[in-house]
Amino acid sequence: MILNFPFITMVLVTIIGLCIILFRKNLLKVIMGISLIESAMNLFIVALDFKEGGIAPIFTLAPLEPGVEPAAAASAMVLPVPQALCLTSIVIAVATGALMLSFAMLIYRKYGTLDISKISRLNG
Amino acid sequence: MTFAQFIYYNSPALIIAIPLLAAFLTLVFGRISSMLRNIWVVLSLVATAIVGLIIAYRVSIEGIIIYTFGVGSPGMAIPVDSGGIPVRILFEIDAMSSFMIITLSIATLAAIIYSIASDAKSTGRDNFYALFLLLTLGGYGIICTGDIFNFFVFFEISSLASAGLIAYRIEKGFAVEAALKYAVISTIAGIMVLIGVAVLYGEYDALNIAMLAQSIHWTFLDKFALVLLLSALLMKCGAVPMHFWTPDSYSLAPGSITAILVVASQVSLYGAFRVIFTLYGVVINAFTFGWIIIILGVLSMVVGVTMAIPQKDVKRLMAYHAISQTGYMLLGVGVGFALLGDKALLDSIGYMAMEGGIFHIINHAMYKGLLFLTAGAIFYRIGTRNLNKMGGLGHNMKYTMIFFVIGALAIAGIPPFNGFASKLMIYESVFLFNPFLAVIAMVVSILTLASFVKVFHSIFMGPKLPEYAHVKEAPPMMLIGMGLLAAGVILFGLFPQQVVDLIVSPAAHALVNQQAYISAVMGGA
Amino acid sequence: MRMSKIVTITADLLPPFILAFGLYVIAHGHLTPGGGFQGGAVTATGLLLMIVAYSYKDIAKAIRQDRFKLYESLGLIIVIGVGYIAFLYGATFFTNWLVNTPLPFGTYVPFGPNPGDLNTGGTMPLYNIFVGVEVFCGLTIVVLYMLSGLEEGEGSS
Amino acid sequence: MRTITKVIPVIILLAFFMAMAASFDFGRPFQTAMDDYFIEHGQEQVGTNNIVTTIVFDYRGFDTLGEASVLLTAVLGVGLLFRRFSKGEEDEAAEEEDWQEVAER
Repeated sequence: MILNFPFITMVLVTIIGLCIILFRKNLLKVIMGISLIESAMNLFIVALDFKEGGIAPIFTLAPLEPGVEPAAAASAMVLPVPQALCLTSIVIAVATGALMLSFAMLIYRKYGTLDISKISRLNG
Repeated sequence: MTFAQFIYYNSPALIIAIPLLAAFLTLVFGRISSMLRNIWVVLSLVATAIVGLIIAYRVSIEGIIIYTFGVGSPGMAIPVDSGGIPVRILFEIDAMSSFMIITLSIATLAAIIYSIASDAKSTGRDNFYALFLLLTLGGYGIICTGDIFNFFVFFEISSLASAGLIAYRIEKGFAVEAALKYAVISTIAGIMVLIGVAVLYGEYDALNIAMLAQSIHWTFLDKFALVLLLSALLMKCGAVPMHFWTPDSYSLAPGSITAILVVASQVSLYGAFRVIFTLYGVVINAFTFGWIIIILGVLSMVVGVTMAIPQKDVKRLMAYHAISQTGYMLLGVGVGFALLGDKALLDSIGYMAMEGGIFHIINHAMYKGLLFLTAGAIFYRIGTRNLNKMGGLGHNMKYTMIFFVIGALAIAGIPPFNGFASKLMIYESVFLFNPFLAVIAMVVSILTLASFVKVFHSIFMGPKLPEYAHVKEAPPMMLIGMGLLAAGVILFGLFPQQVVDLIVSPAAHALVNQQAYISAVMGGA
Repeated sequence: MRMSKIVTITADLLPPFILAFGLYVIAHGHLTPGGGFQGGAVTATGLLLMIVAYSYKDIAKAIRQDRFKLYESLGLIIVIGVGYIAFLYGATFFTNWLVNTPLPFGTYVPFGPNPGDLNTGGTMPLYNIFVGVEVFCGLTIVVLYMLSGLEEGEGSS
Repeated sequence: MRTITKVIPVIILLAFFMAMAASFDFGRPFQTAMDDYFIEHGQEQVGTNNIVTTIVFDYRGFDTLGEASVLLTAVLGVGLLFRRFSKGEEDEAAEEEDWQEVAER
């Protein structure tokens, strides 16, 4: 059970982020909750690709014996694809975060408050 | 090879490459002159629509098209030495995707022509048109892609672009609040899609939809990924459980953007169908799952109409009707999915129901887009969306009135218009499946007619109000945009059978035929 | 609202090193860990350190915001242009048309660990550099917009 | 009472996520066929040493093109929000009355 500790931390951070979104009233805290879940997501994706005792999939001065043949190198190295996916997911987290924070700035200027219950004048 | 052959064989790539390059160049041209930029945006969207039609033509001839990015020849999905694993990103366009491409192209063309006139006086139009192009790009990407992570990236592009566009009129602050709600919802939906994709990758080390569809076998992790993917996509398409963002963002976005938002949520509905039919397909217990979608559809129908009756804001009323019309599509395709199990019932009722649901997507995109454009034209002229303050506009806004009548009759399902054709197919097939559902569908359609008669009366009928005496007709470009959609509504209404045979029934059969989708990539495995 | 003396002094000294490191990460994207996005972000931090240290009014005069916007769209146009050139070679969109060719960045790399030769990687270094330019300009523009929103906010509300 | 109705779904979700986390095995990925292909062929086919960047920009380069346009979308969206308004637009917005405020008062 202890072995997949990263996945458990990912679950806990996601649930904490979800609780922030559901229970907090201040808008900035909700946006922080969302970015917390996004970083938990990045942890989850990268944790998917770890191999016991694996090295980074970079061949520049990689600690492999020079004559190594492909299959052995592949088994020594961790999986590269999740790291590429994680890069994309980080940039998306930055983009959504920037957009939502500027929405929050504008709402604070127009409504004077960041409290979610006061903001929702668009009812009916 | 000649230029035409080049366009023909690389059309799947061009349908993404042209709007993307156009979006980047719009920013550069915008610094030179706004006229040049407007022409450039309209030209690039017309070119994209033409490439879309080429793709639709190719699919009707060749069946499923595979286009792999980054290799010598487009068809080479699986590299020779990789032991049967599609390694690169590829586009897989079957009849259902080409159907959605046609829907998106029609709505985009009408909206861009409309928005050239409707946003003439507002500032920041470089960013506006670049975001418009990126939104259509996201739609095309979701429709054509054959790779789930690529699906997630285009999903994010379209949700970010539409969040930015909803907040276009920020003076009063309401649009920014609606955009914030939309952004929060779509970010959470994006995270759920990402978790689903990551779980599927963790399990099968494959990101290609066809490869995953082949190797998925109903373990706990697959159920977990299905629940997340499906709830995220249904959240984005305005179905009942998470529909509260739809009225806000549809009513406060500019007219042309609302028409595109309607299609963007149909595209995420397409994404949900792709996940159910192609990614999971036979693995799911079709009957119970079909019933879940049917219940969602019926709930969307009923809640949408009942919430629409008391509305005072024109666009908000139409937004609730959009939710109820989405319920029709879910009902139609849900019945089709519920009958996936037994062959006999599927051929008699299932295909008819699915064709009704799918045909309703394009009909809804056209007449709902038309209604939102007319509401935008009214807002453009008299500055308010409040039904109580309007009246007697029929006297001076004649064409807008005609277009509104066409749209209202189409949404209510009156014979000569396209709404009737698809609703009739849904009534017939759902009645054979379960009469009670068909009765609800008919009642909802009658309520829709009632509420639109009320709206028509309060906007256009009545005496000529003094404060609107000076109101002129909407500018010609807006009328052209509305005319394009109205022509589509009438055309599809007069020849429903030809349209169904040409694009709708191949789409329904392609959606059900998961094996063809897999063997197109994996090579008849 | 300029920051304290200590911050402004460090903001004067640090950026050259941050920019150098950022450009290194961009340029060696295909050999060492890093690449277009990470390098662009590091370089943007170098510039943003100066922006945050000094108040927006001083910076607004020094940095032309629309110039950054132009560079960002130019960077992206070149990225997609490199993708389009693959069509000229008769290949599909976004193919690596420079790899294993006598052209620059085209030398062949045999399998196995090696010290790393900058002249490899086909279209990879081109993408790295121009995506780095785009991320650098993009992040700077976002922060400049938010700072201008802050100034305007204090003024009007 | 209202918070209870919110806490229950969170607990159910927590149970689901825990079950998901338990079914993964950290350090031993289930299948590695696609990644082994990248590691073995990355150097000959693309000529780079850093396999992760190879995937980001060559094998899955189309994702990164989408990625750059996501960043551009965010920049354009923020630019749209903090744009300078022309005089005409502000007066037009001011006199465009909105029934929400009327309803609220």
